[in-house]
Amino acid sequence: MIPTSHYLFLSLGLFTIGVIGVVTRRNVIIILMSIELMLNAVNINLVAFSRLVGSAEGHVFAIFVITDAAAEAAVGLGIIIAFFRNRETLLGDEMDLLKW
Amino acid sequence: MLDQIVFYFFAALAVISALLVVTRRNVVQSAIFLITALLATAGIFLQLHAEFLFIVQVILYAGGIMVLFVFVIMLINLDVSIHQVQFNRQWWLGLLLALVLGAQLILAVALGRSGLPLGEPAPATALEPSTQLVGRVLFNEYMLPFEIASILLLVAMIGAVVMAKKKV
Amino acid sequence: MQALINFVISIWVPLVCALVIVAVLPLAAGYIVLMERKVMADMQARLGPMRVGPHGLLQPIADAVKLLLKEDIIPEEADKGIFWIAPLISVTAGMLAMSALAIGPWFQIADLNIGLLFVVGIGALGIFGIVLGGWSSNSHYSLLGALRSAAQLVSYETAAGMAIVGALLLAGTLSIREIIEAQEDYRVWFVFAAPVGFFIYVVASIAETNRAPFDLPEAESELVAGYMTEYSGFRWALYFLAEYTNMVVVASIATTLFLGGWLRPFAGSRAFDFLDYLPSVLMLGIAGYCFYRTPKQPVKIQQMVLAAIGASFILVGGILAAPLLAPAGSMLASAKPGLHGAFWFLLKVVLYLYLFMWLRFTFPRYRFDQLMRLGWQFLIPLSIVNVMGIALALVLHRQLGWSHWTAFPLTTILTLAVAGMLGSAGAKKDKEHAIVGEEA
Amino acid sequence: MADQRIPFATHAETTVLGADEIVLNMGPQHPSTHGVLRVKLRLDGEKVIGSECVIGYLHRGVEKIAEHRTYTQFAPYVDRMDYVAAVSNGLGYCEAVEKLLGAEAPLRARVIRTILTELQRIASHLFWLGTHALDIGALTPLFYCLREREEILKIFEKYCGARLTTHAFRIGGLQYEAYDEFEKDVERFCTPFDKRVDEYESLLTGNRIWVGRTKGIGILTAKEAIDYAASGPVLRASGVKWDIRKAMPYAAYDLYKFEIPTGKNGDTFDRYIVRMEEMRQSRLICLQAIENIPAGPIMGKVGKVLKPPPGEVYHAIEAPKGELGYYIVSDGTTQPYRVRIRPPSLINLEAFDKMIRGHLVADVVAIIGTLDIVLGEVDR
Repeated sequence: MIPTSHYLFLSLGLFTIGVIGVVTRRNVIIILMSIELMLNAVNINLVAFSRLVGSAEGHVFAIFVITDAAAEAAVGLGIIIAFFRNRETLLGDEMDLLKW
Repeated sequence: MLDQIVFYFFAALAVISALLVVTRRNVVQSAIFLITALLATAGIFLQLHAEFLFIVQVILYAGGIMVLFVFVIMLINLDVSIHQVQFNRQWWLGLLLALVLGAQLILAVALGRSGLPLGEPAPATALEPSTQLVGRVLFNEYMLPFEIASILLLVAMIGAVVMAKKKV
Repeated sequence: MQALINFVISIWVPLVCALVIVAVLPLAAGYIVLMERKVMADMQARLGPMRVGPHGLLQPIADAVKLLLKEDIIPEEADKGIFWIAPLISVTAGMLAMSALAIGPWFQIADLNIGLLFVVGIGALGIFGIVLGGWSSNSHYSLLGALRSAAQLVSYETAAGMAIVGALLLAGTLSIREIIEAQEDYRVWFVFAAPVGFFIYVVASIAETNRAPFDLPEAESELVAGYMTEYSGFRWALYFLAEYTNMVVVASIATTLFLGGWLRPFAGSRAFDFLDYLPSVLMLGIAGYCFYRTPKQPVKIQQMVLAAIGASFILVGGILAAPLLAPAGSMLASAKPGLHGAFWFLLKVVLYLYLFMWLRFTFPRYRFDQLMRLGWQFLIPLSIVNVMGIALALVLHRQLGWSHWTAFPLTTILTLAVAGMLGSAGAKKDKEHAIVGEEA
Repeated sequence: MADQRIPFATHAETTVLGADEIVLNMGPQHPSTHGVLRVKLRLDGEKVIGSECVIGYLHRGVEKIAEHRTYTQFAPYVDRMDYVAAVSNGLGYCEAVEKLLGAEAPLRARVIRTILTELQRIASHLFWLGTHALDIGALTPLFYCLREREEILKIFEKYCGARLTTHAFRIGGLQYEAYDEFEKDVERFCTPFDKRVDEYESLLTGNRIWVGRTKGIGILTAKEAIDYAASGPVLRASGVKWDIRKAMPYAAYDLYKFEIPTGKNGDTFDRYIVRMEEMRQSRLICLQAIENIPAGPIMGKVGKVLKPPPGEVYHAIEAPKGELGYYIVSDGTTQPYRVRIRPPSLINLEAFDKMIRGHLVADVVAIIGTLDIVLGEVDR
């Protein structure tokens, strides 16, 4: 049916698109969303390999990745709200001060 | 046959939505397409017989994280940001480097074919991890990482609360 | 060729079921609305809809026609695409969730091994329809309603999820069929094994479906109509449909998890076998009432409609009675679990919905901070304690060999004690809050 | 505070002031501002830090109209002020003009006036209870309340032909004699009515949500209430035992025994309890009054054309909403020189800003409801 490499290609396609989003966009929320996209691409890989190898460990790692993504989204959005409150902007390239 | 239709449909949906996520001007639309991409990924999980992961993806990613995203987007006034320049100054360099990275990854997969049976479909006898199996592995072999993950979530929760509080 | 036939067969049954759901659900939702209006009228010393059809029985159809024909207004400043698609998201999520539910052992589209999680998870996606609809309307009332809705759903989803976990611990499976079979094996519905969990689920499910007393997202005295403020015509009807679909979904989850699904009351004991006749008797009773009312209808056509309805109830009663009257072992007799299961399931769902309506017309509305406090400071801790209590009971029962009758009541009492503590602590906080409000 | 005027809300009805402050415009077309009240709220998140009521959307110049009508012609206009309690309005006006004329209505007329006014008080409180409960989200009490109110309106209809704007009284007495079954109708309404009030209380008083929504909300201390010149149940809920029916008896109130219910904390819950108790007391007054309606004429000697001597008079009655006062200046002609009306709703509404500060947006509707305002009266 579907060769494992197709999953890998899909995954790397999504990953690359995520990278493009992170390095080219200015809006921090979209950057954060692109990161989610990258994490998601990794999950496809993990699950596809898990099926290839025949063990549940890929699934377990995918769950950890999702956990991580949740934590990252929560903190990231918290930072964005704090940032927006102080600077009234959402542009990533204006985030150029380490301390306000 | 059905398998292939499902896979290629969801794969195309995921890629197209992902492209729209990084190119849309309006953040809300980006978020909608990200949700679509995540749901398409969930569909691929289902096609891979990872049912538990499918539902985790739907509940946690689409139902939890993305609600948070949409919530924050709506809290923050967006009218200004739509009219700003969307891509930063080094966008061409970034794009170039990202494409190079993509090419490298393709190369890696191509080279990896020799070591692993990537070209063929997964063996039909491959086990189909059920919810029970995932649970068993998660709570036996990966008990410590699981606990660490829960502490990570706790820390993230506290961090998010502190960050988002009005006056620190 | 053979493969093709197999393919078609494996797919057409679910497909037909799905079509039935899509076709019947709007009608069912319409009649739930009628039921709600009748219940409301009854509680408020009124008659409710009486004009369209005998006793207003055709009102849902008239309403549907009216809503279809109404102009679909899209505000000038709205984000058109999202405004257009948002109600569809809500409805789709609700209907998808229906697909994994089992209305009796016969009527189920797919028995997934993650069945219940699927229902809960997909159902929760409906929130995007609400949030996006509220946002795209470009109106403050809509946006506030949408934000409230999102916050409320996320908060109460946690409590509902933990309540479900409690029952799942008892069942030991996620498959809907196996959950109900587990209740058959236990000889007791989970509502009696985990009453606190059921209570938490009732409260949380009301909050999740945005029903009174938790209907803040659409509180008409504060936010006009919440996220639906700018919607009209059929798009508005879709939101309504989504809301009622969600009600059916949560009622079905509660029925499956706590109320024994399609099981008859006292399914295990033969002494209560006479209950098998209840479905047919009930149907015949309704038919009898229809015929009793028929001569009192003012118009000939209404008399005919009512008589037809009575006749169809007799027919349904006959179908339900047939397996009982047929000789044992015949094919007809073996149809009993399927038909009667569907009856009991639907009866329980309707009773659960009646509970929703009863609460709606009795209680005033919570304030948003009170709602959040109830969710986070009472229900969520209580649901965690509830899970621990059920786990403790299972340990006592399975590892230490205690009987059901001691283990479960004991842990229930423990959980209730914790609930009392939480409640009194919450009351104290309420008082403090009131004083703060006074100073400010 | 007057020095912190809130800027008008913009087209989008909301203005971002500071980082977290917004102005939210409630009304004039909002389901729970009881008509056309417009409230501009200054919000910090969901917390109200300031408010301003914009009134006048229903202004019809009632006071000005009075200057171009004869005393008799003006009487129906006052019914349109507090249209939920038209009988009380009419009573106040008729008695004020009688005072100006130096005439008094005969005892029989005064007793019937008392009965009708107390029934009107019950009707007004019932309507308040229903809408107030509806604002807070309880749907059902409204219909029960309207059911009882309907019976009162039926009595009015039988008496004078109108249900809402009754114009039941005339200057100098009554135009219509009480109809034959008047006492019986009133009795039939009053006898089971206390059970009905208990029924409403069983729906609301003990309900945790209701208590949570009303206790501690919109507190007005006794001193503040007096400072704001609040009157009626709003004043009494703050613990001030002041009721014009007792303090300066008019009509036939001095003949009957009744209590003045008062509250302690002056919060929304106390105002609710006070009004519930007032309904019971009004019922008692009605029952006492119908026992013995004295015989006699129903119209005093005031003449066909009313020409009061030059002078001025202030007469206040205890309307359902509070002190309803008429200040009438006569220049000796058939038309009043000036009529100034003290509407209880308007004066009670002044305290709104004090009551709402520090509470949440959802409490706005509770507090507007508890003030029991009628915009027809606020704007006149």
